[in-house]
Amino acid sequence: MRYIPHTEEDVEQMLDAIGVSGLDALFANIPAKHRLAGDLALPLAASEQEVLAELSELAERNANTTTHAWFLGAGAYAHFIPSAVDAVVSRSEFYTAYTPYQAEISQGTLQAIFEWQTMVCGLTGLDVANASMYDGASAAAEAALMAMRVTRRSRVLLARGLHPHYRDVVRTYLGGLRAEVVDAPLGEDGRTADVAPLVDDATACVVVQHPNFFGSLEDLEAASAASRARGALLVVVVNEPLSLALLRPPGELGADVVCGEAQSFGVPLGIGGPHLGFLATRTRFVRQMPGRLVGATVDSEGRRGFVLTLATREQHIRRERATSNICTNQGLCLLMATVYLALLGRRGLRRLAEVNLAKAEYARARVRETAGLSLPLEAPTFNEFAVAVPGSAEAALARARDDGIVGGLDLSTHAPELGSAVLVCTTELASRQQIDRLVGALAGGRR
Amino acid sequence: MRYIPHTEEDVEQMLDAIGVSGLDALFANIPAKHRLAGDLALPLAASEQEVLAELSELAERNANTTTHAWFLGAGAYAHFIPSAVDAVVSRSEFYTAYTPYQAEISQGTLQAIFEWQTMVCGLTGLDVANASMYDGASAAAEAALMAMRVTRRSRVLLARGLHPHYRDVVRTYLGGLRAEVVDAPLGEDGRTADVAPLVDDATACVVVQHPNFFGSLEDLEAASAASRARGALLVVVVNEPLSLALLRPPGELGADVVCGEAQSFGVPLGIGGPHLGFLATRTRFVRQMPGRLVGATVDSEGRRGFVLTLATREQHIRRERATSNICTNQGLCLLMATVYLALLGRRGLRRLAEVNLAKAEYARARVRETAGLSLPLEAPTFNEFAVAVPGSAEAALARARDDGIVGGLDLSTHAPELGSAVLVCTTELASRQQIDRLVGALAGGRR
Amino acid sequence: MSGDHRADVGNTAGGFAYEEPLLFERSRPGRTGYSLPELDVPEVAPDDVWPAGSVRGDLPGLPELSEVDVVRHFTRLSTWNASVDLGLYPLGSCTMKYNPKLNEQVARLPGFAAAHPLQPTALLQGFLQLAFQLEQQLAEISGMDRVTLQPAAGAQGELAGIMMIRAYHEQRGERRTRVLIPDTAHGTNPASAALNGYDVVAIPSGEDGILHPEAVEAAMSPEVAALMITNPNTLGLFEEHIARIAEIVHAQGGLVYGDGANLNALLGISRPGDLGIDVMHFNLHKTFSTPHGGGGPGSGPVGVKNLLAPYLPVPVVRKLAGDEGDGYTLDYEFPQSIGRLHASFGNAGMFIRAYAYIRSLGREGLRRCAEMAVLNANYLLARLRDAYHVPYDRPVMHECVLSDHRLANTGVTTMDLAKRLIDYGYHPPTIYFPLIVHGALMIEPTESESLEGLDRFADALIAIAQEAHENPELVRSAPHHTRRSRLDETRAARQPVLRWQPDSSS
Amino acid sequence: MSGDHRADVGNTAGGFAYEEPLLFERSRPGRTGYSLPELDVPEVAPDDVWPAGSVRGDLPGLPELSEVDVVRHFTRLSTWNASVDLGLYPLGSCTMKYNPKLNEQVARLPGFAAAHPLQPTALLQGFLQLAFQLEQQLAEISGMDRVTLQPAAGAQGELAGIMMIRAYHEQRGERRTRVLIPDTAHGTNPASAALNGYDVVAIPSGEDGILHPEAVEAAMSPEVAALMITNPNTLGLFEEHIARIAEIVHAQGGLVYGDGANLNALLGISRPGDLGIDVMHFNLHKTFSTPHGGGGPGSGPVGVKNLLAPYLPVPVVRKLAGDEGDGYTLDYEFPQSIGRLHASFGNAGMFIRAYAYIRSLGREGLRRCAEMAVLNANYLLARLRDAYHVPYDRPVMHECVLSDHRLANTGVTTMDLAKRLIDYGYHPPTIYFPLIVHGALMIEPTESESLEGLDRFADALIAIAQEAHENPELVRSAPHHTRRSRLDETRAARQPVLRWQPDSSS
Ligand SMILES: Cc1ncc(COP(=O)(O)O)c(C=O)c1O
Ligand SMILES: Cc1ncc(COP(=O)(O)O)c(C=O)c1O
Repeated sequence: MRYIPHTEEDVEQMLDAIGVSGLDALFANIPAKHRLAGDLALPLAASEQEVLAELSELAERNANTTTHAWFLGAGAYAHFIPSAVDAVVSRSEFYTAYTPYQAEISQGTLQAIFEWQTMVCGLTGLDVANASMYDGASAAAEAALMAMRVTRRSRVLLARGLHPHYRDVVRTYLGGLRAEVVDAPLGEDGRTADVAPLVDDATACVVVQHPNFFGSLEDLEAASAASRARGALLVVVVNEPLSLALLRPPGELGADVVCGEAQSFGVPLGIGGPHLGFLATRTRFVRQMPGRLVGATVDSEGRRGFVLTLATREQHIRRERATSNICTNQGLCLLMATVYLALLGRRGLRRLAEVNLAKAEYARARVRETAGLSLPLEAPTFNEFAVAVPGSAEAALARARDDGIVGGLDLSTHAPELGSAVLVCTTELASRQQIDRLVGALAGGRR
Repeated sequence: MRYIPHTEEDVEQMLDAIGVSGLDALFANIPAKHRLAGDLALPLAASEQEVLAELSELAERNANTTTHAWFLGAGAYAHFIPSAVDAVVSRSEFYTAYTPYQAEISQGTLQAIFEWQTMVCGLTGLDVANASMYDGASAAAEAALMAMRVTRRSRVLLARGLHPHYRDVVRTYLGGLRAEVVDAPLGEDGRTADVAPLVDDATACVVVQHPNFFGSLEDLEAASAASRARGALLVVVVNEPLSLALLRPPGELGADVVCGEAQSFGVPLGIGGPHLGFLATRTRFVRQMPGRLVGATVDSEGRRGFVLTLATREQHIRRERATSNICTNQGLCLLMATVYLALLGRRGLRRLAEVNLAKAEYARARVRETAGLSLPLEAPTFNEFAVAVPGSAEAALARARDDGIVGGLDLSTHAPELGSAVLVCTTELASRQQIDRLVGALAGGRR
Repeated sequence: MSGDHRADVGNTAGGFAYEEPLLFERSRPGRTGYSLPELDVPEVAPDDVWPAGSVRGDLPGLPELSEVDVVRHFTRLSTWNASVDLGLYPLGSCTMKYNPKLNEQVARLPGFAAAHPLQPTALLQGFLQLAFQLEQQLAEISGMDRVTLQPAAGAQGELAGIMMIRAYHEQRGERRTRVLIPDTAHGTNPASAALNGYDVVAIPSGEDGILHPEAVEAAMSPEVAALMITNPNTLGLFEEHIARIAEIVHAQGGLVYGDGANLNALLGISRPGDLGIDVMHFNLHKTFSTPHGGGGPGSGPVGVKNLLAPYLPVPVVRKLAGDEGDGYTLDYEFPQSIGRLHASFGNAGMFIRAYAYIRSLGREGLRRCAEMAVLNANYLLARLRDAYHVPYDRPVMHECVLSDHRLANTGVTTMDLAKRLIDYGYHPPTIYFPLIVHGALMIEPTESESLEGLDRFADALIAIAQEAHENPELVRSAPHHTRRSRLDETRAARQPVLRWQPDSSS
Repeated sequence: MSGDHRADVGNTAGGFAYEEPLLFERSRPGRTGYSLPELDVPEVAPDDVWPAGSVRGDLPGLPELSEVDVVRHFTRLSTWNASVDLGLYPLGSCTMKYNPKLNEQVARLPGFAAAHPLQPTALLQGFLQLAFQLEQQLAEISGMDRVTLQPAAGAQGELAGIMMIRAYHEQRGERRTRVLIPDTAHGTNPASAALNGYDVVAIPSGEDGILHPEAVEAAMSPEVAALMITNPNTLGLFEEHIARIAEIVHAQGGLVYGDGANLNALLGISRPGDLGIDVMHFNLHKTFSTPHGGGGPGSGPVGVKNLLAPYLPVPVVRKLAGDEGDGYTLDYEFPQSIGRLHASFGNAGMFIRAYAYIRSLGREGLRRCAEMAVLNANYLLARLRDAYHVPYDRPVMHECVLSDHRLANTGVTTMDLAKRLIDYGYHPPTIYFPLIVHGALMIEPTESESLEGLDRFADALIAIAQEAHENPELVRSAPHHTRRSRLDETRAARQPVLRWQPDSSS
């Protein structure tokens, strides 16, 4: 067994030292009736060569951004990842380390987290960010729970523009608590309709996504005013954080919590995970925050160093009174994002966002001018938008597929009111020529 | 420019410090007439995304062991490489370091080289091995040069069984010196015919490959006796060193120098390079050896450490009197091989050799029993052998290719005397089923 | 280093660390490590397409560096970490085993790394097959009937499990309010129960460190929805009365949740599903070798008995049968499902690694893994028994727990021992957990460690015990060899500095 | 570390190194880090198919370890190295620039890494196109007419170049016997000439560090086959008289070989081919960013003017034209070729990296690269001029050379300075080369270094110069922070221990 060093001599010697007769004796405390009689019904060990072959064959059977032109986003975005990102996260000092509880021997991980926290604060316009959540969906759920703790209220308003899977997860998380979850409808133009009428004194928070699931930019100031008026918090969920390089930070617009998914920042699509949930808020709510926090301090000689801090919020200290049950988080994905943002930098990220916007605007223009296609929603967008197609969305996407294109998400289940529509995302990976091909395929025109 | 940190402000500040007006001034010493007038006729900078796309497209157009069943060896062998090998050589402390001239800050590289030297000694049965040569061919040439220095003779006997490219390289290297290069013919059975008649008192060395180019195991004792009788050295070239896990070490059989190619030990095929030349000899010849050597020593506190040593043989000290002009060698490939051998270990390597032998014997048996195919050479072999095919070798290989198989090397140019023959290699990557398909294709049978 | 009495201890020698400031302190306006293709569509100014006031001004908090500076920054940071690839990392309860390089390679194949969770199932067959097979493998290993891979980590698995238990009870019209949890339990257990609105009732362990039927009997009632039990428990002891305990809970309509964090000890030896466990989570990042990544990501699949199957999270991967043709599909139609826990399928990248691991070990390897993990823990216990107090001195499973009892008079604490171990070149064990052991040192070597490696580690701990008596100050002021000496955690909490700011003193 | 006056110098802080013995000392019979599929063909005993006495007994020199022990072994070893990714590595003449990660990624694509040199050209078109285009790019950059990629490193490139020069002369029935080489030349120059059977004649450099026409004139004769010249030379100076010198050599039928190791300084600025150079080599591992790999592999393509084209090594990559169709092929039919230098095409993996680099920089980036490299070298010279003696104090190109002249009375040598730099967290510059400078310190920062990085490095060198005067012993006994202190090279050479042996004291 290549992963296990023990030779038979080693085993003998160790059994002697322990003072037992054989390996079975080590399991003497397990009542005989609880021991597995035979072998597990699993195959025998496979060699490295065979395992690689088997997994390569399985991988071959998944379409991906290297085999198809890609316009599918809807919460997981196909962005280019510089090689340096994987080079750094492949440093085994990072990926084979545990949570940095022992600060003196974990400064590398700790400093990187502190850098991430700083970046998230800058992007969101808030004061404090944690060291990751499982994903955007659970981050949204944790934000709702946090708002309930802060306001001591139990009514949560979820915008229809929040990613349907996120909505599901929030409901699941709140399922065990006496909480009321209410929908805030989507307006004609693809933005959340005025929420003011729906917010009441029992409302803990209003949760809106920005840009929302349909790609529309929300009116955060309105949502914030409505929430504030009734003492509710405004939770803004972002699952395409690249947009924050151009958009005014939600924190500036009245958001009390900004959370979501940061996969766009150098984390591979990876069939949906591991991705990178994030959560930021205002200083005054820090003690109600879920998740780990890294803080700066000094060592016994006064030199700056970093440690996990404010742990009294966490399960390993507070147990049933903790702000969350999260323990293992998405540390390595946080590192990917930190390296990614460091590489792009202030200007690089902003330029990348401009490029994504330009691609989308080009695609929207082509859609507008193409017979059979239209834009069902008028709200402004960033790099994603709905396209109404002739016939069924399924058929339209099939046409695209025949041309080697994964054309977007079929919206018919998520938003029947839009008729046959496809949610299309254009990132820097989409070339003009590919966009033209997509438009042609969706319209059903011959190429 | 992502690889160059200078901002315009940096440049200004530095120019000031230097005391020159502009960048051009830095090149004032280059006479105007020697300055390039316009721009280089090269494309503009391409983004990382574009370069990756371009190189991926080029790579796609090369068949390789992941796209075809593989039976082509002839000096470069398709062996499975455990993932841990690349994980280790991807440590930038190894691959972004220079030659370990500054021992105190290069102990990692130095200890690994010392470990490699030890492994090569064990495999070859000799006392001292160097820290790599460019490849097996130049290693053979350096061995011939070394023999000429040792014997002060200038006649070199090259067995026809030496890889034709190696033979070319030896001739090229010796071209500038008053040296005589003579061929030693191949015997009927695929082994070098008795060399005794060809060795004379002017002969510096006899160079034989083992297993030879045709896969045949040579009779080293005979070659050694013949050389010794006239005071010539026996140089044994090995380009499938995996065979040494089963074969009696050439050093035990009278070889004075054993050199060749160690690509088989965890170095990717990589279209022929970088590969890993090696060279080992007896202690008494060490001062005539080419290439770097690492030795053990102690530091000022008596702790064991390693340094480059016996450098008085080398160009940076000896200049025109050096034993070779080699400077940069194949260091990182040496590391790959050291990691590879450490992973397989004593038993693993031997077992792997047995598997290669078993696959070859199975294939040879299938060839024998297949109408239209035969084994033109009777000599014993390891994992490679010639197969006589019906019609032209080219056509036979084309049939294999149609079945997704790279079937081996067309021998018609290298050994016309064999008629239409293909040099076939079977490693652990070749499954029984693939071997059966190959045999079928070479014989021209339908599958 | 000559004259430095602190050098060359344990398996370390003198050395140095490269300093490196924060990214923001290295930043210079105008630098970048990135490049983009020429824009092949018309430029668009956000102001022209967005409502007034939507566009942000400056982008604070992002640095500007060249690629070489970024790579050096993080390469240097990495050298400040301890890691499994550098040495023994005996964190109790964390199962810091070797993370095979093969797993890292296969997880990076474009067919996995560059595929999208929402692409049509027809274009995702390879992954769906892998997920389906992994579920079956985990079910077989654990003796459960069904498995969901969705939870992103153990704690989310606990949450999912408790939610299914709640759904199960509600389905029967019962509103149970309590969850029983032994005092040795990991913090996530009570936290997960509470997050589900349950009141947590702590059950005391017996003298012998394990749970006794009487204790459960006493606390059990129709109010109790479930008992959460970790087996082997966090003292490394097998819960010998598990079956009887399960009977007691079941007798009053409660269910038993099994925390599978310590499953490594039982692989191929004993199956929770055969011991009365109704639902449990797995930590792929512990038992199944996926890397811990400096805090994550992990993966916390949950296995259930058939009685809980209707409540599994959606979507569920199903193998097509009969005239549906071959292949796999995703089912959403489970009216009683607790719903979704993750935006996609969970931490899919970890499924791939765990699958590669299970295939690599095979049934015999998995059993060997448990045997060697238990052998290693017991061997360490034997080596350390004389130097350290062993609160529950009996044969252990995969880990052993020591206490600081014998150091009482030295003024040296468990924390000091931990920090001093760093000077010896070892990451410290888990400390001060489980809570019921005073100054606990919880040591889990895992099967990855060789006999010699264990001996060197034991020698270090024994040497430190001696130092604690002969030179306590040396231990109390440890670590001495690290780039930073002991860090002031109190200050960090009292005056939180949680991000860098241009002016910030930090 | 408090009380340790040697800690926290330069950009380093205290730290420790993990110790690690030799693989052989870790070995235990029966361990392995490898596995093989079940054999699917009949077992064969070598004794049954091979002549008696062909089979070896034991396999000494190979250790036995598990995968985790192997990975830890080499991971620990790696931490004992300095590297470009950890910091400035200012080795003069070696151009230790940043090695882009993109290059490493593309070189590992299976279409490159898993392809075979002898597969039919029809199945190798992607590579042949890349090789062809790289040859053209190098020709354009250097101003040469044709390029061969075959030489595995610079020294083999020199060998190839001199061979072509010999072939050229022999072709005209001339047997020239001498090669002129300036005294500043790198050791490989004379070694390569000698390996070709030429007598080497050293030419003295002028007072100003460059070669003067008179000196060449004086040594030039019909016996001289060639002059080998490095430009910029190893003092970092541009050979201003290069054109005149070339004329002198050409006038008597000789040819001029250009050592391109320092080409980084001229990219897009000046082309050797326009300065009278007839043949030159490139070091892809210097100028074109391929990693040095701890000593190699490198790649040393050679560019020639048309007059030497007939002698290029075979095979030659040719673009098909006309009715041959598209694509590329390999030509072998060059009767006057010097033949082969490599078993295959050379170090192909480096072609891929260099190609990716040239595409990434583009024409403007290449020029920027030369400009910043020269700017950096001159900036360092400006910063260091006061603290160190500058033997040839004039504007330099890509590197600058200092001497130990000012330290004469301190007893501190250049070697000591180099070792002390290690304590400051820097790899030392090239030392004692070029030979004509006493106690030379040859510093090449490359364009990869930022202004602040250069300042920190200059501060370190200045601080050390001061230490040399105020506390010479501290410098003489350096390094103090490394896992090993100064190593005894004399002992290593006097009592060579070149491999591990079971009994060996080493
Ligand atoms: C016993 C036990 N239960 C549960 C958990 C929580 O698992 P995770 O960290 O994957 O959320 C852990 C992890 O430390 C644990 O040790
Ligand atoms: C000036 C000069 N010439 C030639 C060489 C030899 O090149 P290589 O090491 O690639 O053989 C070097 C390398 O150090 C050099 O600096």
